[in-house]
Amino acid sequence: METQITQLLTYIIPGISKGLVYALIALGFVVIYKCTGIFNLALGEMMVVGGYVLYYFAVQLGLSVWIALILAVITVVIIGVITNRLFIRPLIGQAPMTMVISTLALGAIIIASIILLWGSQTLYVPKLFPDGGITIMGSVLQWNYLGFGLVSLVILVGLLLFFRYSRFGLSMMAISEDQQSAQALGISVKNIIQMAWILGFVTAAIGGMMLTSLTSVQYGQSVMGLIGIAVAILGGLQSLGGVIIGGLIIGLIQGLVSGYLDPYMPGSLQDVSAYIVMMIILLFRPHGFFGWERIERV
Amino acid sequence: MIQVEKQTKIKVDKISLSFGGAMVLTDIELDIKDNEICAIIGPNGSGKTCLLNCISGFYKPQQGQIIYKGKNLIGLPPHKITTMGIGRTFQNLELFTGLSTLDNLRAARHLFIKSGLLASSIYFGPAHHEEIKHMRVVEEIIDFLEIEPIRNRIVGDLPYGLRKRVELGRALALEPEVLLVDEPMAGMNLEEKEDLTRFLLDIHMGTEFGYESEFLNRGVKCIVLVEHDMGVVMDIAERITVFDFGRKIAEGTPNEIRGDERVINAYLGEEI
Amino acid sequence: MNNKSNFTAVGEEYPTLPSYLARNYLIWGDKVALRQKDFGIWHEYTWKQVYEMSKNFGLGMLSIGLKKGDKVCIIGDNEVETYVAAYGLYGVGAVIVGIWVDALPDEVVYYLTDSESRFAIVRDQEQVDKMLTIKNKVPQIEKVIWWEPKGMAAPEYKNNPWIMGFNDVSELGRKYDQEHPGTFEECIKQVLPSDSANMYYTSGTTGAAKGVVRSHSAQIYMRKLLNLYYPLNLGDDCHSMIQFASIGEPITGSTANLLNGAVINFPESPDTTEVDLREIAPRFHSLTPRFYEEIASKMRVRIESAGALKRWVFNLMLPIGYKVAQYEIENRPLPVWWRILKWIAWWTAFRPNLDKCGLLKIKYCTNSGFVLGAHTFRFYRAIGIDMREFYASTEIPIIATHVKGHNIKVGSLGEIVVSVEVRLADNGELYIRGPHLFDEYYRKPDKTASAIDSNGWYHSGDAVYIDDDGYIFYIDRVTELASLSSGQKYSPQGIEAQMRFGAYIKDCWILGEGKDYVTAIITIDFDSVSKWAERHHVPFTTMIDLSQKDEVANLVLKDIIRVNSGLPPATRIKKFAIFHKEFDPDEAELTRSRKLRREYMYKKYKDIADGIYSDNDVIQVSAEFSYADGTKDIVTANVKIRKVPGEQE
Amino acid sequence: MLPCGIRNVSYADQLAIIRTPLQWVYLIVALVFAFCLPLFSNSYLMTFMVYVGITIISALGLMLLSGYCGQVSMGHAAFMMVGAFTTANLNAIGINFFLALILGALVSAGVGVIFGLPSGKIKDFYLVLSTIAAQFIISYVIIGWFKGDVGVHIPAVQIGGWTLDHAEGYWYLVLTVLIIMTFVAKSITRTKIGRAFVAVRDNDIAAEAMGINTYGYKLLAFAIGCFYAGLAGGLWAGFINFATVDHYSLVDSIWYLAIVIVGGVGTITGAFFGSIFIRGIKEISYIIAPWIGNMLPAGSALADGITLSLPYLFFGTVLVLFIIYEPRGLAHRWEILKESGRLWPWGYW
Repeated sequence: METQITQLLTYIIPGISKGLVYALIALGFVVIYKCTGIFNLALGEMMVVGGYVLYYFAVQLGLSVWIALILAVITVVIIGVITNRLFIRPLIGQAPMTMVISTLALGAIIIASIILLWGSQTLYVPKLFPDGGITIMGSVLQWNYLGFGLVSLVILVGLLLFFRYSRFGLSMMAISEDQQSAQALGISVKNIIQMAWILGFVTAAIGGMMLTSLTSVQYGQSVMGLIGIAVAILGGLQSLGGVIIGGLIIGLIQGLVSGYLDPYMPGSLQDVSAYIVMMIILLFRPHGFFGWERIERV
Repeated sequence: MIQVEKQTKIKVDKISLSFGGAMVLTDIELDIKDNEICAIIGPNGSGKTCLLNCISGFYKPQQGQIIYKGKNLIGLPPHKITTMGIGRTFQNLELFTGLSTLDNLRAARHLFIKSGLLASSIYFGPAHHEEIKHMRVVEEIIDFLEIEPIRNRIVGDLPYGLRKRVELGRALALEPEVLLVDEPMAGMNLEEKEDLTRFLLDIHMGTEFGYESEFLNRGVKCIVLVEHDMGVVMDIAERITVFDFGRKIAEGTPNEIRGDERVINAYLGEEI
Repeated sequence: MNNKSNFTAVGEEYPTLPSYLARNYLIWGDKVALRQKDFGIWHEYTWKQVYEMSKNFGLGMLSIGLKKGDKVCIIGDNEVETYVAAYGLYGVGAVIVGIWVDALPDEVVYYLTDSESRFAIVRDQEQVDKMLTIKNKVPQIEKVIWWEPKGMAAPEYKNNPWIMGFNDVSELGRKYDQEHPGTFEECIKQVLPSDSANMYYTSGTTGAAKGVVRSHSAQIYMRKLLNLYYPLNLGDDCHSMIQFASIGEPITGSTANLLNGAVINFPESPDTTEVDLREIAPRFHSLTPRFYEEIASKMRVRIESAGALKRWVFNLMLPIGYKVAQYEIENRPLPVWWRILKWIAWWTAFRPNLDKCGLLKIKYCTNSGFVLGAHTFRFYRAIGIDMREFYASTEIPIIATHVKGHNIKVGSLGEIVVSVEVRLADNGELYIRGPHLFDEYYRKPDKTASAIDSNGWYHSGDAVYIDDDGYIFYIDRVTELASLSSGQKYSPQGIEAQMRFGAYIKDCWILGEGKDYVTAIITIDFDSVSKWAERHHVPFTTMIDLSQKDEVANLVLKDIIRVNSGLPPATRIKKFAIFHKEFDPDEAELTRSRKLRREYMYKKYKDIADGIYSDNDVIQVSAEFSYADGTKDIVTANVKIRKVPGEQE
Repeated sequence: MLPCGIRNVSYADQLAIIRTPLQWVYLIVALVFAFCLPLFSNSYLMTFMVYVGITIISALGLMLLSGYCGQVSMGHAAFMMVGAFTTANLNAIGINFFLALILGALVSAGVGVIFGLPSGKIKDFYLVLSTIAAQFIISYVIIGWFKGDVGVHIPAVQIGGWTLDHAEGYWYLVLTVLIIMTFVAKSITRTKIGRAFVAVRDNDIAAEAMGINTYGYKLLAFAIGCFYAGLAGGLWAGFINFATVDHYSLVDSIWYLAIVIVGGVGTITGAFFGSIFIRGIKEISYIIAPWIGNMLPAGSALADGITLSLPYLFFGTVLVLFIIYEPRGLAHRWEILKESGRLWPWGYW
């Protein structure tokens, strides 16, 4: 009995904290979707970029991790501006589908440049938090996990408040409702889109830094970004808050699956579990938990 | 004019429709009779089009039922309803803008082309013969609507008036028993309006142009016309129903409607 | 009379048009006679079918009271029914009176009363309505027969005994035939060569229209003479867009169909003609300069708007074309290297070009009406079309023409055709005599007498000049010749024709009668000019605005200078104005055959006609202007008067 | 625009694709050339051609699914995987290759329908997601249960006594299949079903109003598209004598999507143009990557990265350039050229 709970915890806690990181990444996705109306399929690549940039500052330049982190964030902002100018600006007004495809192209180019700069081998980023942890009911809770959970939670809540109350947040809402009238209100759609894009990029990147510092950084991990999308879908694209719930659910499921199913299944089910969940959601509740479906006007 | 008996074709029975609290239609009761052009008029946003969308299955009223051929249409998917013989046009054109006029009409013949996947993928043989057969039908519709010059033009590039005409033709190609026409005159100049009126009347009476396709000669006996243009409605409709704020406020012959107080109020003394 | 031999050479085994119909039924039964585009595809009618249909219709007409020799008017574009009706009527010995589709009601009334028609065969609702509006003015019309069922289902037509459907008539005919078989064949035998076949109303450039009566033999001789110069074979495709109201119809249509077995093709609808013409690919065109000029400028505009490479190639090849054409015109053998160049030019530029405008299969083009501008003429010959002048009039449809294998004098009307005699009167008027001369002006003996003198000479009223090689040069109508105050004679129409050759010029009105110098009032071709304006970023709002732009003026000026270069200095254009609207037949500014109606124009636009000679350089012109939907209103515009540089007044 | 003087005297004429003798000549010449290709080309080129051929077959499927019916799929490679492994596994248990091939295609079609199910409720991006999910779930299942982890070997394909263990031989197999499948695709697009697809793509509301069961046709599109994919997958495995998950990754799915876009959405020719173009680019990047690598300082990250990154780089740039400058794809450009040629020497008609 005792052991079972400990076991459960060891699966749940990482699940939760991972979930929160996912939520962070998903937030980046949702922000961009709400403002530009496009699915940003380069999310994963943005995420990975975070990891590599962090690696650059922390390892290649050998700065202390937290300074590296800050520098990394700044760098990412710059990258965000550039990519926005190169890929998003020229395509504003295009059919949504073409925008999505162009994000694919963006992803490919990011990957290409990553490989050029850092090669293809796996790299290791120093841990942000000290090893070890506290022991609750016999199970050791890694500082890392707790830390990440906390950090992401803070950022998430911060951002949510920002969106709810700041001028930018409100005008962003306005745009997501109706571009024309937003423009009529004197909101510069271009700027908002740029802001959103950068924000999305940064949140995704931060998520990436954390994940990578948990494990390691390799461009192949960009597929994890898709989990972020799954989370977003689960939460519902119209709601920013939904991502937290979505993140937690996915995280928990992954944790539990890794614990209780993988031993008895070939392959690693925990990687796909997110997609299975997404599939189910798409089948039965496409607009997610907190989203709402549009009525087709004929 | 020989008198034909007018039994009910579609019975709209106390339907109510609301979008998230906003009542769009309330307790609409309406008998759409055979062998007549029945017009539905009313100010903008009075729910005329919504009713059509309910009949053709795009909206699902929360209450009431729509009886057609002894079946309740509510809940059936639109394509089923079309198959049952209810064709329609749309207020804001819903054409296959990427296709030519010809292909738009051919797409509408979908219901009547039987050849399945296998036949289609072999093409030569049954599928080919069917294509030929239906080309003739489509061409007759083109001839009827006098759109020969734009036969091979991409519909997306056509001027508004012609698009409307193509859409009417497309609805006609469904060989419907009931034809729902949604604001055909909107945004038309005088000439185009006259043409369309002529076409509608010809459709109703049935053409005598010596076409091969029976349904064109027979015509569509039951036409529901949602229209804003009073002049046209008064000219061609035999029975008029007036909507206002999602309620039916009057029903009767053109003359009765002209005199009706509530109608005049609804239109704020607009010239009727 | 050395012509007799020529007659016999021509031969006359079948004396009347219907007899040819019967012959074709026998010898070409299953060959295609007519081809009509309908429902998007071409439907073919064999001679058997055409004969049957004509028979039924003809007999149908008999059974509703038509008598031999009655006049029947036909109003409608050329379609299978038009020809079936015509052949049926020929068969039963009726006389066909053609009337232009766009004739105004009053004109129709005049034609019907003047020709004493008893029946009217019309195409569609529009024409039926026209007839209904004038019903009480034409009491002698017993029935109006329509063949296009569009819109005729309405009770007001159905229940009107005056109006009848084409098919119903044919149905009656079918019954009639069953009751008395062989009647139609009998009727055909009854028809005599001397009987009248057609009546054409000469467009009223001078006075009231006169009905020109032409007998069967006249029509047949006309075709046989044509065949000597423009033979057509069985199955050659023709496109007859000229209505029965004009002598052009038998030239391009019915007689070619009946005598030569050429296939007449009918487009789907007037709006699709341009497209359908490419599918028809006719072998023979006989048009007026106006049409040739329109086609030519169409080609030029579309090539102008093409990419650099296309333009470069075409403009590179065009000179070769001209050079080769020169050889042919002078009837000199073509040197080998020029043959090679010709071949290259043909395949790289001219063939594709002709392919686009549907002239690829053309054997010969004949131009009649009046002389085709030398530029246009050479242009056509250059791009590989055997263009030839063709001097004709309704009264005597073929007088002179260019002959293949002889040298071609550009600007002349060609040589006198066999079996036609001519004589020049003292005033330069041409007198003509020939087997295909018309019989009379219907019910106008005085007019007839003044036209055909006692010894059979027809006074053409054309001032011509015949050179030593026997080539005829057209000067103008004797009445139309204008002279400046200096007494210098000049031909307004000649200059106008030259002007119209310009790609951007639609019409031109030359003034100068009794004045010191010649001036021109020009209307631009809105389509091509507006395209040009877009390409050159010249902003404009309306036709009126566009017409007064200086850029446009310079565009037109090029053509004026071109034309001037070909004129004696005394009669050159010194001033011009670009008119703010196009001249329009519906406003009676042009005749149905699109000739200017000078007197009328002078009355209507007196202010500018005089103003252009005054010193003020802007003149306000107000004119009635009719929109597409028929509503009219008065449009006033300021028209700028411009001087032609380098021409002192 | 047909040459002047060609008339449709029947609707058969109007519907015919080939109207002039010249067009017949073109077609026959093209076919003869294709069949004689092995005679005058080395095995490297033939190998490339075989890949191109198979790619085209697969692309045709995606073209029908995404290009015509508008159901964008980013799991196309996964469906090829299904085909490949079904074929391989069945072949391994002794079923004739060709039978296995067909079965593989059918199975893949079935799987396609399953992952097409959400298309009833969801559109565009959402559907893309469900197909991405398909990509991962399928590969998971195959790795887990169908020897995906180790891969499956396929013995060289035999027709009668003839062993197709070389590109030249296999080319004929691929070519035949390609011709048949192209004909089928073309036929589908010019009949009822094709029109229904386009109707669903252009305007699903109108499609419903025309009595077209949109959901049904979406599923049908998935079935057909994935049938093509399965066929291609099987052929692929048969050619390299081995079925492995590595050849059918998400990246490959994206490549296929790129093929459709670069080729030209909604055109059969587009599948050809796209496949040849994209395959060509990949090949070129493989050829020049080491060459560039040698010019860079040996051992540096750049040097070893270039080989890997170049395809990505090309892919990204090409795709974005096409989306910005040629959004309607090569086929459209080709049509414009052809039309301009036919209009010679005119600018417009």
